Amino acid sequence: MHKRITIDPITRLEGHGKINIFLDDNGEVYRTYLSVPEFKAFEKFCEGRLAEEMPAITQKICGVCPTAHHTASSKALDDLFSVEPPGAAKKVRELMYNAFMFEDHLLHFYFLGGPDFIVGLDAPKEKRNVFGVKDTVGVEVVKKVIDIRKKARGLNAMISGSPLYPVCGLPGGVSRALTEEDRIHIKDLTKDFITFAEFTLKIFDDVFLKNKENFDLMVSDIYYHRTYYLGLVDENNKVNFYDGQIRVVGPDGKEVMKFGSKDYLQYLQERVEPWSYMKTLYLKNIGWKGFVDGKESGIYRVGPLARLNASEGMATPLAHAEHERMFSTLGGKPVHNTLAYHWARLIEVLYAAERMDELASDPELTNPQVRNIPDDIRKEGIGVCEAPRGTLLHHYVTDKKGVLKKVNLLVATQNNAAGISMSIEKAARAIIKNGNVSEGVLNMIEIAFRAYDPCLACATHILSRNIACS
Amino acid sequence: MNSFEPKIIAFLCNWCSYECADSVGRAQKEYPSNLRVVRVMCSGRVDPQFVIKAFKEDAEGIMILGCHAGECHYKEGNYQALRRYILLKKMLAQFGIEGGRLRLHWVSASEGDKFVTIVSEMVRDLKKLGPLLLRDMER
Amino acid sequence: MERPKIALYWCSSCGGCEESVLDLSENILKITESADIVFWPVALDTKYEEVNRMKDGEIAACLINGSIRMDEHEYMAQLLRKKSRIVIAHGSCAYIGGIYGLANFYKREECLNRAYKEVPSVKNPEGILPQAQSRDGEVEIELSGFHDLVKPLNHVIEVDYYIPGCPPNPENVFEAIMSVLQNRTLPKGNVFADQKALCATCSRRDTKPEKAVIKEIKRLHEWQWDPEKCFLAQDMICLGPATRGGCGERCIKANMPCRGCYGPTENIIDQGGKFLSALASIIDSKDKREIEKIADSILDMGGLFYRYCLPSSLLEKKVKSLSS
Amino acid sequence: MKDEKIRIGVYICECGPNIKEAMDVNEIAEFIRGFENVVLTKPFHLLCSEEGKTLIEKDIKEYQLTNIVLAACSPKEHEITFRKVLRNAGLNPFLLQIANIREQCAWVIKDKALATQKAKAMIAAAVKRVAYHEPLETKEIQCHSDVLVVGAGVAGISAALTLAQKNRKVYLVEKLPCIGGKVARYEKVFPSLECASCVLDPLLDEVLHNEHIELIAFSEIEEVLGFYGNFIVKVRKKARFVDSTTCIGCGACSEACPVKIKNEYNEGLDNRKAIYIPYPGALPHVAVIDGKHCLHLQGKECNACQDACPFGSIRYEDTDQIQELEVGAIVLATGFDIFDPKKVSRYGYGKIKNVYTSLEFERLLNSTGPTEGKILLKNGQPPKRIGLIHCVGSRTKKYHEYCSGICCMYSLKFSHLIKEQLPDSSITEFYSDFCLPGRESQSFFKKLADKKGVNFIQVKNIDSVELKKKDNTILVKYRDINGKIKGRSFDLVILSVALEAARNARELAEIFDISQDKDGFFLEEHTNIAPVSTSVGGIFIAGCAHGPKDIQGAVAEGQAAAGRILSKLIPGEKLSLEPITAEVDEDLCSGCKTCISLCPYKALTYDQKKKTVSVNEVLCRGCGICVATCPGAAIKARHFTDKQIVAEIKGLLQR
Repeated sequence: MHKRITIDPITRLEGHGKINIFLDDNGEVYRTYLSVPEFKAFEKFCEGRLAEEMPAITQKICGVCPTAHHTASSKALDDLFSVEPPGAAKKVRELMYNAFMFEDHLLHFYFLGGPDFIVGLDAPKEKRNVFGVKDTVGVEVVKKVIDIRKKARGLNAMISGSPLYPVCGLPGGVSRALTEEDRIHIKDLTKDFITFAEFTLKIFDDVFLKNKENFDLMVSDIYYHRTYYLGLVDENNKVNFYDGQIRVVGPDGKEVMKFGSKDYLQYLQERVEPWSYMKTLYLKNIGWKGFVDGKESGIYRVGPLARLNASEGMATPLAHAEHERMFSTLGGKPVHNTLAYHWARLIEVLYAAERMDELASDPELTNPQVRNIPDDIRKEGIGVCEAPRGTLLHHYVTDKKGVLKKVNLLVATQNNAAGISMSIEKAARAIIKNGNVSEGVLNMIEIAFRAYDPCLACATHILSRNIACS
Repeated sequence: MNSFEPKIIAFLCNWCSYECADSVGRAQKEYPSNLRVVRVMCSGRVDPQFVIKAFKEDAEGIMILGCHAGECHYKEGNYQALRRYILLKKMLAQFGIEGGRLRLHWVSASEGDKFVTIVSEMVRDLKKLGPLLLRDMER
Repeated sequence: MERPKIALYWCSSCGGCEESVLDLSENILKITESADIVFWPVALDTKYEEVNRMKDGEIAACLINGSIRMDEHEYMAQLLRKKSRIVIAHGSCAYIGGIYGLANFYKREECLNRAYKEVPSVKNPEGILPQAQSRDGEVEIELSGFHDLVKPLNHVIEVDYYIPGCPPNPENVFEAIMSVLQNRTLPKGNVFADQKALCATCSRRDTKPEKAVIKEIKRLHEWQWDPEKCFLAQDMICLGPATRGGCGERCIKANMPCRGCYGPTENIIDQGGKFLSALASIIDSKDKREIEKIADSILDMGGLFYRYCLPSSLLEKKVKSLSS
Repeated sequence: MKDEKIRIGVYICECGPNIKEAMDVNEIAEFIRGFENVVLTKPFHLLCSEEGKTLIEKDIKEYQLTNIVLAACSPKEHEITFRKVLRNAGLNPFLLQIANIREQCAWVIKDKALATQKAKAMIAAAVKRVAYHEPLETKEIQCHSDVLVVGAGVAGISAALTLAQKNRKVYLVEKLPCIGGKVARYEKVFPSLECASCVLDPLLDEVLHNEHIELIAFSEIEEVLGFYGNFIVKVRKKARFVDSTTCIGCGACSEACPVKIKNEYNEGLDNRKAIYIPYPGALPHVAVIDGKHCLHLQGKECNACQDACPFGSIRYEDTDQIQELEVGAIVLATGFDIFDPKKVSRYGYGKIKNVYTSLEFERLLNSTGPTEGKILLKNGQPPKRIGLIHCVGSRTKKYHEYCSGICCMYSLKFSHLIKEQLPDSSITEFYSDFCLPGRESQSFFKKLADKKGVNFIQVKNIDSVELKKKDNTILVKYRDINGKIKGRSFDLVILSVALEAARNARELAEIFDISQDKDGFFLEEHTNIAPVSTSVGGIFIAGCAHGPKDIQGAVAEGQAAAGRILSKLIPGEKLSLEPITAEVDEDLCSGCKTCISLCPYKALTYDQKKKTVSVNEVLCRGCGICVATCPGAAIKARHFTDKQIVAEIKGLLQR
């Protein structure tokens, strides 16, 4: 008979989750299970809906990364109605998108994953949260965080209606053009954003690099997996959130494949297990070898660290410099240390701020022509973008009137599910020794998945998986 | 299935169809007892919410009877009934409610025989359709 | 005296309602000055068994968002009802069922099959579906059960107040929380939003003529509309007239029509049915065939008119009839 | 809805054997006894008997009943009766609900068990519904005894004068600047051949000076709202550009006016000026400016009339005015127009010189006309040979199938008058049939037939008559009674054209919401027994607007309409308003305006200040269309509220 320890619910992440840990008689980890009790059936209930309504419907998959779904959906509609948005529309979309990335990544650092390190791993659980952060770094910092977040949300509201759920996405563009005074206002904001991004990286410095305990943890083998990495890159193989080719590098950092979203079915595959609501994504032509890492296993990871690993740097100067610093500090590409996700995330925050600043300086941004009206329905459309937590793909099939017949969604966290599961498993084995499962110990297991900033509301399917004993 | 007796809610306008039902009564013409009448001043008063509510309350069929075109006591209330009926019927199909369960007819006060036929036909058709299982998937 | 305790929980939810709390910005600090947040999975490390250990009625107010679809949701809703003096349905999913409620147009099995067997990216030769109970080697793994229907919160527990919106307007959230902290007595079922429909505050209302009639319905992708003019006056579906105000006209400001996330106004029995009635009434034709033609131009009425409220609507779901 | 305050009494009428034998009344009573809020349930053999009514009244007091349900015959039979019973017992009459278990159950279901079952459901519904009933007050408003008469021709004038005799305030609205209609432009009238103005002028004069008659000339009706006893009418008073209080009609202005336009008052036979008096002796005798043609008003440099006017009566700045009238009844006497013979090329009208319509010839005969009453050809010579063609536009499938009725008489009148003026002339009347009903018509005909030089030619078919220009004369070709084609030449030909519905009849019918017959004449309520009333209560019709007729007929109808009004519309009488009306909840109305255009009675208006819609309870008739429409459920239909109807549905369907 096995002793069961449960962490229910797992906390400081987006969505529901529960970890079951079974110990054998010696108090060693026998098996661990992460389960997500969620299933919302979007793939089904979107059938019968009107295509043009999809950006506003599918974004409700996730209230934390709605803009990602809204954007992937809008792009799928561009494809479905075979209409190219005007330049200004693309820029408005990208601006909105980076504002969202900026704000969402910061949320994770200050509210969700960061507190473990900012407040300290040994801090009492009551303190391991944003309110603890307030007491550690001071209320002024938190007020600043709140203020910056408010500004970023305000920017989104200005562009897309709601600070949370954008509604401006349409096939062939956006519903509202930006005015010159909007642009000037945005330009003011982006200055603050860049400053705050750099400020946050300083906090990261103090918390991770200057703090030996945390740094050792980051580079320790407990949170380490040699996997493939996948992410969108622009024509120069630089990280891009809004558009580009999907690039995959191997555990050795070399490019192994590069493809357009339309071909996703040739490269990516999902599997279902009897005990699992979860569909596990893996690289189709490498194949499924179980929950193991290494070159032979099709398991890949996505999200901030993966994007940096899968690219050749950032498209903006400050972010690129920080990118260089990270890889030199952690021993070159690719970096396999899961906790480095925190660092990569903040580099993306800086990139997002810089990119917003570029766009805000672009005269085309305020061109009133923000829509092209489609005259055709191709009956199939695919859209992709980089959600904060990884690559996101929407695939629609409609009838000739544009009524949805079939919907398929590959959601960021699904890509990482295998990785997350391995991380929990590995951490559990390393940390739980002869039955010692103090609260602190269990949290050490939770930080394994928090690094990924998983969005289990997005991965709208239960995942409950078994790791075979090795 | 023949033991099944469908319940029909009929919305009758005060001026033509309700009058007609009364005259059928005075003439003592027999018609199926499945009909349950709601009197409204005008078929234009019939709110689609009432129809949906009636289905919710286990009516198997619903009938809206109004004055003939051009004879509405309130000029054009019967056209409102027609417009709502057409949209509602189409939407109810999406909810799995067959078209045959919602009907609209123009009946003048003098068309007693037509009234009897309409009712009898609907009862006959509803027996074929059977009950609406609104509570089939509660859990 | 002891500081009041506040709890926040999510059922079948997207996290947007959590964000609506974070969007209180500095007001969050105002709340935590006078109250303790004791349970909030997204931000705090409190676990279920700790909630279980709380005394009945120990929590002053619990905001529950999300609709009810899994066993776990129902269980937690009931648990929190026991532990809380006031329960507030937070957001459209808890209030009227929300967008996931559109799944009520399909059967449970159809939903599972689509996701696990039919999508083109999945490889599932044995046609495996997730099980509530499954055995793996020597251990039993339980999975929270997946219900037949999506339900609003008040179908499974008694609810005191409601905050509409997808997402709710932070002002409404703040007002709700403060009203509890200040022990304001409100009528049961109080809704924290406007009483009138959206049109009352819509910047485009005055552009709507007294006689707006519709010959056809235009869809979003088909044309570029006047960004100042009432959508209904431009032959477009806008649920504003049948939808409670209070959202801050977010969609309208972004030049998009209302989709009804704030739910119906007080006296409406069925939001979709009521809107259909209004829309039908302004169709500009007396000819059966022409009206039918216009009706045919309105695709997916169910999905448009019940976008957020299907589970709390009269019919709640697709009806099964013997003939179907 | 359980509510201690609600105490319902349920009475099941056995209606003698009618209901009793069709169902198990006691079983039903048992079933109902168990219901929420029901304090007593009584079967009774005949509720509408005095005994039954007293019983209910007694119970209401004794058991403090608050709501009553009757299971009995159709509410259309006795609802009023029993509402009275409630009132007598001190209950609001609307706290009653009747389950129609006789017409809709006992009499149409033979199977006793089924009838019993249905009756249960019907009564259950009534019980559930009545719990939601609200007391309604029947408001009363003063009815207006003033009357609007539209059209100041003989018919309208007769109506106005008759009403004025009883001191009724009459608003007499006339489209033209002058009154008297067509008759005022005739020389003499048949059969007496009296001079028309001698007959008419005293009447016109009285109209102008009667203190009870307010003449609103040169004006048209824009909108009519409301119903019998309470019409609200918008009148557009067209700008006259002349101050009618100071103008004495001296004509100095017309003298000075440089503009010449065809004179429609002489059927275009001569010209008038842009400022003019329609014809000498037109009443009121006041000038009017024709804005379309006046140079000044068209922005040109001309003040001729203003300079010429000795009384400074010219008002270029004048504009149309809207006057709102509140009246209790309306008489429509809007007259007719004549058939346009240009539609029939055979008659060559408009092409051949000296071919006239009857109305043109009336002007030729008239001392105030273009020739001051002399019958002259265009060349100034008197005609020797004159032809009259009957039935032009009448009695033919192609145009009007009806007989205009008066053409024969006025044709004969013409012949009489021609003979008086030109004794040596020869006159020929081409007819297919004569229509000469009435006491004096035959002798009128005989007198003429005896005169020499007057011929009557019966043609086979009036459509066979054809006019051709032959040198300086007009050749009339026709088929005689034997079908032979023949011809005769004339110097002057008169076309006895049909009377037809006025050109603006359709427009008026829409404004007043009354029906027209297939030819466009206003339709009476009943041909034989209600000839001057219409389908709309309070709106009456008189004169040729209602069909072709002679002066005598028109006057009779005008006086008849007045009589109908005087007998029903008594000053000081109250009108009770429909209590079952719509009610807007201003706290819920979002001002989306969806309802406004849907009201059949224009009872809904948008309040720009409050930004909400409000109901005019005088106009609302409680159809409930707006209630079902209101997307915000902000409108309530009194006595047919959503709550009441939903409760009824629940009751009807409960197992």
